[in-house]
Amino acid sequence: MPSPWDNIRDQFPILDQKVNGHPLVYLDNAATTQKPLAVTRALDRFYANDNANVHRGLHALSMRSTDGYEGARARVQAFVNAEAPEEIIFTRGTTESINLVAASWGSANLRKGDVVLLTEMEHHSNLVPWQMAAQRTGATVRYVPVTGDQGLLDLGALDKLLTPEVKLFAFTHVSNTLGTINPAADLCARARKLGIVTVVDAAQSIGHMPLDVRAIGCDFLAFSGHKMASVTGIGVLYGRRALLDAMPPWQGGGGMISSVDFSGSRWKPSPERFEAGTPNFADAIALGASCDFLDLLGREQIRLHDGGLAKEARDRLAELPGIRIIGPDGERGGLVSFAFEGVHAHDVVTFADEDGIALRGGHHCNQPLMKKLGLTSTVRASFYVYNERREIDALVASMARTIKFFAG
Amino acid sequence: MPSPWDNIRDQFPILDQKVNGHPLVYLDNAATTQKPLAVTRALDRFYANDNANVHRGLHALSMRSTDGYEGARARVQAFVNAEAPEEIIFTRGTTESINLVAASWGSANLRKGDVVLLTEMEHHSNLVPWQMAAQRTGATVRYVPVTGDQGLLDLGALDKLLTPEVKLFAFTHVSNTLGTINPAADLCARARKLGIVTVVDAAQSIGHMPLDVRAIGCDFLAFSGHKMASVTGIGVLYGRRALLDAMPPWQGGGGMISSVDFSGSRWKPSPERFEAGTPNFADAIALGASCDFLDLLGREQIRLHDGGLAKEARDRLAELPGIRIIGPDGERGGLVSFAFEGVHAHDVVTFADEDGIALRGGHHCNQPLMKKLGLTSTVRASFYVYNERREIDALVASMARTIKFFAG
Amino acid sequence: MSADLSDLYQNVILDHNRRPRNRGRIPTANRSAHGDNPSCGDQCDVFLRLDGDRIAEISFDGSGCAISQASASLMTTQLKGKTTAEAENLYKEFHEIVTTGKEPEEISDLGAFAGVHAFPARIKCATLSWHAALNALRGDGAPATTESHKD
Amino acid sequence: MSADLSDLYQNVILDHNRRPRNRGRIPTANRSAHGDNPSCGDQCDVFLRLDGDRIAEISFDGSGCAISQASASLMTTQLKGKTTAEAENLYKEFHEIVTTGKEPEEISDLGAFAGVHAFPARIKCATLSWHAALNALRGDGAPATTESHKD
Ligand SMILES: Cc1ncc(COP(=O)(O)O)c(C=O)c1O
Ligand SMILES: Cc1ncc(COP(=O)(O)O)c(C=O)c1O
Repeated sequence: MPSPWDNIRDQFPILDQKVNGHPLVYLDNAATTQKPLAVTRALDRFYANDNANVHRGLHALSMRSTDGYEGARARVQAFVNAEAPEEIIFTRGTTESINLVAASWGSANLRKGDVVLLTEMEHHSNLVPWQMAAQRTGATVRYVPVTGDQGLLDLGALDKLLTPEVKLFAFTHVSNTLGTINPAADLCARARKLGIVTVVDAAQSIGHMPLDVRAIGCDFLAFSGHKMASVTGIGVLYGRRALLDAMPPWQGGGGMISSVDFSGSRWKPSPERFEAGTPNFADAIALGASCDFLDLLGREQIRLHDGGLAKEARDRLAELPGIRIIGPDGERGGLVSFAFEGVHAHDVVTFADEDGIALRGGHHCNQPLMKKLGLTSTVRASFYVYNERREIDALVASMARTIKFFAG
Repeated sequence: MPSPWDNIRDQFPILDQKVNGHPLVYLDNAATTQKPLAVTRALDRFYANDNANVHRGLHALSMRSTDGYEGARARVQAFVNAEAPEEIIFTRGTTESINLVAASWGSANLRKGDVVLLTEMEHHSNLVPWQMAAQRTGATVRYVPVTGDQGLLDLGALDKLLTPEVKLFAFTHVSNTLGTINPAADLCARARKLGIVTVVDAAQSIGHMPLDVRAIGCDFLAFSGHKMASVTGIGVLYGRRALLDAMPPWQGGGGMISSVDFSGSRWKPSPERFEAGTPNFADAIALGASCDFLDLLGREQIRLHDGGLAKEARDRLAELPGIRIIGPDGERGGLVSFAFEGVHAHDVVTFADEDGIALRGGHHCNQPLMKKLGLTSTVRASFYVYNERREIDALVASMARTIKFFAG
Repeated sequence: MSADLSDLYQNVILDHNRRPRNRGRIPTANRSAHGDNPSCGDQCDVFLRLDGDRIAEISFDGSGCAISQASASLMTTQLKGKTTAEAENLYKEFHEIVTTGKEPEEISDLGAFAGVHAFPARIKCATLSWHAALNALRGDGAPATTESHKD
Repeated sequence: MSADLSDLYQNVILDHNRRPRNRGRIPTANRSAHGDNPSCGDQCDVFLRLDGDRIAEISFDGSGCAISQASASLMTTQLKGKTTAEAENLYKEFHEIVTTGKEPEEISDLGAFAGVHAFPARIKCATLSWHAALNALRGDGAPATTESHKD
């Protein structure tokens, strides 16, 4: 039987190009993934057949649009195994999802003296919104430490940090810099025992492995479409309904109010309460198509594929002179970060680009972690469903050439 | 010489379909417009060739993406004649743009006793965010009255309402219910004389007529891509740079901070300060293509076309028995709203849909205005560049059939 | 007119829409509830006088499309004299009719609403007044809104 | 290596990157400024001792790519002994070199940076230390950031 993996690169025409005379090797998937034809064509089909504003519309196109949009919500619900479609709020991406929780839940629940617990490995998008919420409310932010270059959470320290002042614990599922996969279900269970609300940043896990919000047991979970084979501009906040229904709206506007007069307004329940204005319904429909695409490949197979490539890249890079590899020796997400003695990450990335290889170099929106590791930047190679072993060969050869050049 | 208007419907394949056995007559453009191939193909091309995350990327695709995204910003800057690209902030749409100003400028500048002045014809998206900001800050919201079914602003009352407590005046450029075109430059001039900050909701004007922020003289201006021949999920906040640079960020996350450590953050200047997380760069590039498309048609010609159809529809509908037409007799934007004695708008829209005609019926996110006019809903027909005279014939015939049916 | 549309706007419905029964507020009401359909702007108030467990009098007021007005009017004629349990059962039947198009088991004017099922966006219009009535009966006086239950 | 890339990483640049001149903080500095390039994370501190209007001593410290480090190092060698006006002019020349690729009028090591113009994303790397130095000279001590000026 033919497998959807067989001709997978045919789904991604962008990969079939040369960069600086070399076949493109796209290893910047943790920043954003490429989009399969199955997704871009779903978007085209929508614009060519059904486009109209959703809700409140009684004509044929508007009903089709609404069905498509609400169908996408139900598709995402199934994809993460939420209990109800009302638990799925469409946002622009992970960052907006976390800001929504920090602003809405935060303003209603955080007080002076409260603590928001984060970890030292959070992306700025799961760090800055909490610092801002803390500043507004008088709460304090504390951090679960990361243990050295292995980049694991210090679980011993965690239990000491889970004090009664802690009202919320937000952590990343997979670190975008370290590749660490955090034990999300265990972390949520520890927090839940103490009545602490949990927020999981699933930006780097959602597209790469099976994910089930009920198995994880989190209260909120945030992710971006563009990192899971979908288009830019669409993302999701999952929230447990009981919490969502108790939260005040964040943005105001059309579609989220149940009645307005010149003196004030009443709100609709979730998800409408949190989706002010015309939603990005076309891209939500594309996100539904991405869910189909990933399920067809099989999310467990994706986990093995991406994690396998990352592990292999890690092991082969480790043989290079002067390299420092960050993150766990054991299981890791689909990425590997490293630094070379005496060569800055940006020079490495520029040299790799000459070889047609797309890498990311920098602080990866993770400055505090970088400081802790005594680094200003790393090089990161990150993998997705279309990457192949031979691309690791190209990566390792390019790195060897670069360090040789700078060693002079 | 061939005109881009000649075969304009070929740019919109969605129009070439039957609905309930009749050729589709799409007259719901004030809710959302259709997208020309020039725009959807620009989007496809981007995903098929250049897609990568913007900023911080040193590889070829990332540089192309960044150039495309910043190029779109410069394109929008030229489209509205802003002074600098830093004055263009990409958002999801009008609603998010207004929420940004209400949250950021509002929190920094509104105090107890201050007044936010709106008009009675504001869309919920330019009403609810201010009610929420007022509630947070202790400010009060006041409204410039609308004069009866003609739907003009009471300019005499305005001068009395522009008192020293007024800190901000937000108004719509074109009413989405009345079709009224407000004298934006004059309104801004009156406010500016008193040092009052102005916000213009350009959702219904940007795609339909020439628009120049410097000629209008506003401090902020908000619009949505999806109402100007572009895709969903992208919109713009224009802000005068001096104001933007003095405003605190709204959302926190990657891309908007200049440095972060575990204790706090420093912000980048505009526009980055207000674009937390991965922006919707692909749809921003599509928005740039829409600007090209509209400029090719000529915005003054679009104004004449859309306004002309609306005026003609108005005059012909006025002959139907029992009709009440809302909005000005004189110049109007590209839409007309009306109500029939004894027939509810939703029944009218359902009957029109049977004839393949897409209309909108309801309160149009304008409940307070509806109450004032003593209506619960109206039917709205709204026009765009691809609409034709014969579609007015179809509209009028369908309306005649419906009232006949309900008159029994 | 297509078969679907004439099923939606049946004579029974048009008649109730043109000449609504039991419209207005009954002065002796001891229960009432408000319902709204925020997406459409439809509004409906239901007033009733409960005598023991039986609906002695019932009326409605509000605004909305022909479907919602006719449904409210017909509902008042159907619920008058019923017990709370009977009313709940009648609503179940009505709900099935409007969502599936199935004709009622016994001949009843409720069957006029079977055509609604072909217009999913209008199901809310047909059920709004029923939600308000049930809320009034349950005595919790909570406003009914068609947004929090999916029909 | 392509012509473009070897133009970017010229020997002068590699040499300054490997053996930076005037690195570290001069204890007698009476002016200093900090610069950062938030998108890259590059950092640069410039210290100088101004004697009247003349730069008597100058040094830098910081971290970043080869281009930024070499540029800072070379800058210190170029600015030492210059007046404020001369420094401003030299920066104008340098800016033109890195943005257009035009060779300097007189033979100068600054010409080594002409290859940068083919890599627009790296222009910020080359100019960061210069911005910090000019801020230090202007004495406003404001941190320089490559985000607020477009290069
Ligand atoms: C006048 C006006 N303002 C604001 C909006 C809100 O725009 P959006 O829903 O795209 O945010 C609309 C359209 O719905 C409108 O017509
Ligand atoms: C772990 C993590 N969290 C959050 C984000 C932010 O996602 P977005 O930029 O799509 O909002 C990213 C990606 O940049 C990430 O890797």
